[in-house]
Amino acid sequence: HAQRTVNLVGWAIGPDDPAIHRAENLEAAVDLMNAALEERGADYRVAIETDFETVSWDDYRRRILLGFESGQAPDIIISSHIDIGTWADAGYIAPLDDYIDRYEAFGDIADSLWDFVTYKGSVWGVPLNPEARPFYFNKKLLAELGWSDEEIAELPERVRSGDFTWRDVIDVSVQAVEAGVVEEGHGYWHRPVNGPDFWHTYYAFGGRLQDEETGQLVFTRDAALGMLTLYRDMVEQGVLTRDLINMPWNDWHRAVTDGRVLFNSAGTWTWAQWALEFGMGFEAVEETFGHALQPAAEPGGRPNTLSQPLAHMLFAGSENLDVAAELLSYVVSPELDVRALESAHLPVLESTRALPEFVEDEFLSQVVYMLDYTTAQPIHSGFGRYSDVFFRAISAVEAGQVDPEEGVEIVVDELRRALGDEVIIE
Amino acid sequence: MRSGRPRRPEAGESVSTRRAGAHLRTPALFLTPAFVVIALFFVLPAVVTVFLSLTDLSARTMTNPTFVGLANYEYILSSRWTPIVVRNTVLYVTLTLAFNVVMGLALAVSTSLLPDRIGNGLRLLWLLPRITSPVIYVLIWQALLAPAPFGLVGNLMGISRNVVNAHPWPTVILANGLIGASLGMLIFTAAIRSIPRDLFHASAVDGATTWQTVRRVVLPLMRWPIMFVTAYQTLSLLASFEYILLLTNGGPGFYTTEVWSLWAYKEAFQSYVGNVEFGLGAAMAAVLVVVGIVASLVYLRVFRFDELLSRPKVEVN
Amino acid sequence: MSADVRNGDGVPVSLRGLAKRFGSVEALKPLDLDIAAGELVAFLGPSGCGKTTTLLLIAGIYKADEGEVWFADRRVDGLHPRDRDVGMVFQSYALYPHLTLFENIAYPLRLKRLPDAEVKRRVEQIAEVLGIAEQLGRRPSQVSGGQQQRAAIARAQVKEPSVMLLDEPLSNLDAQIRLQARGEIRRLQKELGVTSVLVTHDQSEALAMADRVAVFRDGALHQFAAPDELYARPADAFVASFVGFPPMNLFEGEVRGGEFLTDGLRVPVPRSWPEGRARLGIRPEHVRLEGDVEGEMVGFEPQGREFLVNVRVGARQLQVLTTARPPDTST
Amino acid sequence: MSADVRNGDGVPVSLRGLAKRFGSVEALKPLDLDIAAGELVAFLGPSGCGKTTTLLLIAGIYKADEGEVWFADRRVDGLHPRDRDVGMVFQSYALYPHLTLFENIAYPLRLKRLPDAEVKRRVEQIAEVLGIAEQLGRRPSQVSGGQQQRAAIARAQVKEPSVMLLDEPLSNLDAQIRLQARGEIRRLQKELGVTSVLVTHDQSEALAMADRVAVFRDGALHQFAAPDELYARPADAFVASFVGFPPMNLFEGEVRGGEFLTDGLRVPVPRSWPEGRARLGIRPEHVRLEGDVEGEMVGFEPQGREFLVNVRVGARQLQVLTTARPPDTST
Amino acid sequence: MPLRPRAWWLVLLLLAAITVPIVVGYLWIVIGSFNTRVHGITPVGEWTLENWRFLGERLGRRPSIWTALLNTLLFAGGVSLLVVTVSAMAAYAISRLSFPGRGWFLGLVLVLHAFPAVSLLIASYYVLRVMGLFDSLVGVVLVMTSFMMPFGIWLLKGFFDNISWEMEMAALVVGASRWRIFRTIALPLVRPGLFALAVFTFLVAWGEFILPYTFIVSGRTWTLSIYLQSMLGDFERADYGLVAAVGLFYVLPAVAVFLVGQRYLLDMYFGGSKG
Ligand SMILES: Nc1ncnc2c1ncn2[C@@H]1O[C@H](COP(=O)(O)OP(=O)(O)OP(=O)(O)O)[C@@H](O)[C@H]1O
Ligand SMILES: Nc1ncnc2c1ncn2[C@@H]1O[C@H](COP(=O)(O)OP(=O)(O)OP(=O)(O)O)[C@@H](O)[C@H]1O
Ligand SMILES: [Mg+2]
Ligand SMILES: [Mg+2]
Repeated sequence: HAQRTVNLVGWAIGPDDPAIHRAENLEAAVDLMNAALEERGADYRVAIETDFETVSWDDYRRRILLGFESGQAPDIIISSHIDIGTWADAGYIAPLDDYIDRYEAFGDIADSLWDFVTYKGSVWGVPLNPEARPFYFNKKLLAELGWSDEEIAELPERVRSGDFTWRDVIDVSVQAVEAGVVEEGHGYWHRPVNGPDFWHTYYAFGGRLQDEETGQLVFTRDAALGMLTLYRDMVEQGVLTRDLINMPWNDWHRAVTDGRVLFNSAGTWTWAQWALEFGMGFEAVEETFGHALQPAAEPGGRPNTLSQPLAHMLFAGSENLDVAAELLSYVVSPELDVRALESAHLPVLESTRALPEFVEDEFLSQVVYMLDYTTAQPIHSGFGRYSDVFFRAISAVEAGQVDPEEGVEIVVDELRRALGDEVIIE
Repeated sequence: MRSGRPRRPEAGESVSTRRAGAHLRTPALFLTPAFVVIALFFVLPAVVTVFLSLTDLSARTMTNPTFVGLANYEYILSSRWTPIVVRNTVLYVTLTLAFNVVMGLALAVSTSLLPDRIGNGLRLLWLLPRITSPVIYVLIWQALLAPAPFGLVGNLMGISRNVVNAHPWPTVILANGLIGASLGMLIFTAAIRSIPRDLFHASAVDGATTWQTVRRVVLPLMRWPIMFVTAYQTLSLLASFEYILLLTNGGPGFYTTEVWSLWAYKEAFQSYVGNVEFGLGAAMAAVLVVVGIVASLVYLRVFRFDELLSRPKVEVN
Repeated sequence: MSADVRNGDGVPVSLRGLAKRFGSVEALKPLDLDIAAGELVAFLGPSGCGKTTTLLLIAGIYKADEGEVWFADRRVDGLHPRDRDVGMVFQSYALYPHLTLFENIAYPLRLKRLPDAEVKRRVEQIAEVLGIAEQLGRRPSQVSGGQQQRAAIARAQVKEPSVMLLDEPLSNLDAQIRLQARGEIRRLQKELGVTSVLVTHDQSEALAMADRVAVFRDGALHQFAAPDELYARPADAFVASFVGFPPMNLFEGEVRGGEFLTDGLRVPVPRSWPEGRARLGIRPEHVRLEGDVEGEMVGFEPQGREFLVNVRVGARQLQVLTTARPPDTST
Repeated sequence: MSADVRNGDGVPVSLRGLAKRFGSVEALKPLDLDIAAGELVAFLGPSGCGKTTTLLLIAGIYKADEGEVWFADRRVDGLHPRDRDVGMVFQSYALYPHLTLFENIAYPLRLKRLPDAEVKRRVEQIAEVLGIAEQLGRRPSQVSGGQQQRAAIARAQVKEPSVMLLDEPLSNLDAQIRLQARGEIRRLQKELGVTSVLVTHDQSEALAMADRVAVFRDGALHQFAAPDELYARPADAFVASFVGFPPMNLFEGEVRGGEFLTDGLRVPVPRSWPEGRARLGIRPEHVRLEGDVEGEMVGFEPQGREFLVNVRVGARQLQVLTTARPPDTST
Repeated sequence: MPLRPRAWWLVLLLLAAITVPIVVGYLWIVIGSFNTRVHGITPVGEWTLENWRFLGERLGRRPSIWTALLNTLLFAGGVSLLVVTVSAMAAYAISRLSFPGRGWFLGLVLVLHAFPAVSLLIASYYVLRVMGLFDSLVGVVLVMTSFMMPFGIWLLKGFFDNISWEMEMAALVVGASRWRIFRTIALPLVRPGLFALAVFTFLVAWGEFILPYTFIVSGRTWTLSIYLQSMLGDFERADYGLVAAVGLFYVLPAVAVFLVGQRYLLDMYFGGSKG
């Protein structure tokens, strides 16, 4: 009897080798699904053509958008969960609620992750590759500063308990600079370009980004002021170099792996990067760096981290929506999910956490607790602008162009102008 | 000798009407491809852009944008950054242009004074920035300007800061200037080579040193090329932002080195999340188009480019 | 001499009230001119007098502002140049530098899409006639000026046009070759019987080659006559001074009692001449340095076999051509 | 005639073994030449013979490969052109297109940083002399060729150089203006007494203007003599054929028994000539169309006051210049 | 320039001095492609050929670099050919044909250059879509052509201006149409200009990234610029040694084209002739 082949197209994005599994898992899922189809005696088989993108997010999103618009978008798109807001609003992606119910495989996904892909009461994506963004400290430098091994070993716990705060980061850094352990401006480094890492600190200062009820964006003046003041103080006290913003990533990592920076905020994937790409090797990384949650703002405050998982989304205009959705149910199988480890991301399935590969990965099994402290960025189409304005303010404060108060006022102004009643200023 | 035979108007009539038709057919044939390209890829997009600028088109509303009138323009006007960005744009265009033209001239003249082989070699070196991919070119800059111990400049001058951040404007202008200089260099060199040898000989015999010949003969003769490069580069620079985007991304701080086209690009194309404001970006692009058109019209008049057109010596087509 | 032209393929050419202006410049004032079939007419005149303009009007490159051009009974103004059946040779030769002489000459035939064999036959034939058969494979830059000029003629001639237009075809040639080329062009033109117009500002060329010469100045025709008539009976002072080399001596004066009188100079003239103010022209070769006139030699130029002597007689200067070496040649 | 030059500001110029090659082309073979102070010497020769090269060597534009250039007792090779005190007029005039005629002429003076008033005085003076005072405010492209040429001379002359070099200054001019310009240049040169070298490939120009003429071919000097000597006693066949117009008739043949014999032609020659193979040159104007020789007229050209007739005698062609109109002028 | 000053080596010294930064920059990238770590321009890491492995193997899912090279050659070559063709025709008309509005047209062409290409991207997208050229190489080549056309017309107009009118007249009287003259006489005579424009356009198209990347969504036409960009995504992990090597590889063909085309580039004269 005649057998149809349903041809799907899937796009994924990520840095080469470590993330290639995002595309390869789609292909592997096709084999799983075809086996199941054969068993089931279905009259069709599935094929997929994947495109794995390694250029910038901007370019990737623009291409997707034009694809959506012209009807030439792929059936399955892997992108950041925060894209859901815009694309769902525009009707480009399909709600997945029915499918989530239909295939029990999805039930294995950790409950906390569904929040990331839920927007306006519907689920729009199947999450993958969540991560945590740890606060790293250089153990060797701390030792140089006179910290005992115990003191160093206790640090993550002190952070977790809210005992070691951002203010302490400044104090220790100032000591380190004074003691000549690190150069001036090399006490604490955040990421050099715009990105999600700033929000955990904003949250730490009590900031809110989105109103649960209305879905509107929220800007918390005090939190922003606290955060900007923190950075201003860091720059003024020689903890954070005022040239940090716009530094090429390469130089950033080089400085960190050369042991010239005491504290930094980065991601779980950075761990592998330092070991492999910056030539340290896992052993040296292990010896050099310790990781903790991002500190709290006040003693006793809640430390946190931030996660920005990716999501599989389905093009609403796809002719094979059902087949594509079914394929996703095969992607969420533990043997595929576990490949997230390759890029130092965390698995999404509960059952994957039991697999030996995961248990044997010391680093990831050590940081997985962070998911309990995780925060997320809002799913809102105005958030890009919001984030841009805020980042510019950070840059301006660190460069000494404005003081934190002015910075906050400018942000408020800009947000009102750009987003109108889509943003609540509190 | 006059024949005195009366003219035959009928013949003349029919002949001249046929001629008039044929007369325009040939230019039309030659210009059609250019016209099609212009219509499809300049006029139409410009019109579409103006139209889009009156809508709230964004990634979210792409399927059903709504008409918002001049709201986007009001938004631009009401922005506190508009004056700064305008000032930046003027600064960027004039300084880079000046660097381009002066450096282009200096390079063209000086390489022309050297033996051909050496001159060609130097010109190739100066062309390298233009033919190198922008990302690589910026990579080089960042590398050389990085803080010690990575950056050469930092190492040599003992600056521990990242020079791009410490001196954003000189960096932006130099980085763009080096690229633009090569266009001027090529065109000016070609212009120098087209000056008859006799003029150089005459000038030498008249008692001029090489420098005097350059100043009194060569430079004045480069009027057209200089004007062309000035006009062309002004427009190129108005629309260019790639290197600023990669070098400073408009920073550091609030809009320190942000120029209009970069602003427009960011509004229309760059966003941390999926939503981008095409409508607003289109309004900004439309402003740029208008500025560019005005600038080129001014150049056309001031530089009297119409003098470059001479009456064709063949009157039939 | 216009009597003995052969009526080959040539057609009579008739210009009727032909005129052309460029902006405010009247390049050609309304001109009537009839050229017989097979005749070679020279347009002679100083630079800027409208010779080329007239030629280009005939060829159809310029559009006339007024007037008509007739080739026999065909009115051609209004026709595209390619429909007029003319051949043209330019001062610069205008050979195509990227083509060999063969392809240059073949160009008009290729346009007619003649078969290759036919093209080859005709190009080789005309090249043979003009003595450039050996050079056909070369580019214009690889042959001498004289050969280029012949190639240009060949190209104009190869499609056997009924009218041939030559714009200063010889002026870029060295003096030695020029002489030879004159003869060749004249011979070819006679052989083929093609009606020809030759533009030149060199009076010796016009006189040597043309059946009739049209003398222009400032866009107006001054005289149209056979060479010997032009030389012997110039229509006006301009023609008199322009034709003949070294130029004629011209004096303003008065005819009285069988003599022409001007400052310090008196010349006997036929009694029949009317008395009163007049202009007298004397050719330098008709003056002999003898007799009782007192003069001072103010200039002296050896011309090879002759000497051109500038003599001041009273307030007048007189140019004299003589074979005798003057007694003292110091200024 | 070189005897009567005035010793004005001119200096004697002496070339000693001067030579120049471009790659494999020997543009100038080692040349010795002495030019007297105030003398006007013409360099004559066909295109590419090295005339311009020699001039540019004297000016200092080219560096000599060998040899020396002396201006009086100053050795100048090795000096920059600006230190040689020469003026030069180029064939293309090389006027600066962006400057008015005034500024063109003033250019050498401005370079010397003369005060404005002095510049104005001197420019206007020389412009007056050369008759271009009216045009001083115009650009080169706005004046006629003749005026451009005069401006070029003025520019070369204004700084009163001790040596003046003129590279075909007349070749771009119309025949009529050329004649006038010859006289002007000659007059100016004599007045100022500046040592001058005039390059030309027009023998009539060289003969008419120069005190002495140097005839070149292929980078080598063939003869250096006064014009009449050059005409009357050419040093070799090349000079003989190159000097004189129409060119001399040259025959290969044999002298035997007081006669020169060649195909179908016998010419009586002085008994004193040695017997054997020889070449005989006869100028066209020295042949008379009379006597018992049988010939066929194969070409005929009116030249205004004379006729150039091409006669075939046996296998030879002979050019004859005659004032008599031949009996039948049809070919 | 004739009349080289005696002190030309001084000029050379000066020029060399200001050229040092460029040389140093490219030295850095050359060293960087062969060494694991560079401080300033001093290699402090190990020497390696590892960064050049892309010559022999495929990196990740990218095609072979040679495929990308071939695509880029085709793309740049195609754009170059089209720009030359369209510009030559228009420039010929402006320079040589008599029709009303010639000056206006030349002005218009300069004005066109004022249209900021990238800002019109979205608008161009709509146009391409309406024409059915979105997602096709043809569309991208056309848009690219339109960017380079103003330059091309100005450049070639100057060249056509310099063709002797007599050559054109000579062809006209022997029966050629203007189109025929254009093809058989004018184009060959401005060949240096065509080459100059072709080389220049080629070099520009060689570096183009945004257009081919954005306007071709299904499947992928890998050009070298996309290949290079794909190694530089914003994932904090660019392998700079590899990027340097690819960057060098990328610039080499352009250098070769420049070297071959330099003598034409140095003949592109924008004075135009008057008269
Ligand atoms: N295309 C043109 N545009 C404007 N003026 C022109 C044009 N062609 C000729 N003229 C003017 O018309 C007049 C006659 O020019 P034409 O070329 O016919 O002279 P000519 O007799 O051929 O001169 P020459 O001997 O210098 O070639 C001149 O004043 C010239 O400047
Ligand atoms: N700069 C140069 N480079 C190479 N060869 C040259 C150069 N200048 C002249 N020549 C060659 O040297 C020879 C003599 O040239 P020159 O210009 O002196 O001749 P000329 O007598 O002035 O000729 P013309 O009458 O054509 O001006 C020629 O063969 C020429 O090709
Ligand atoms: Mg003319
Ligand atoms: Mg010469």
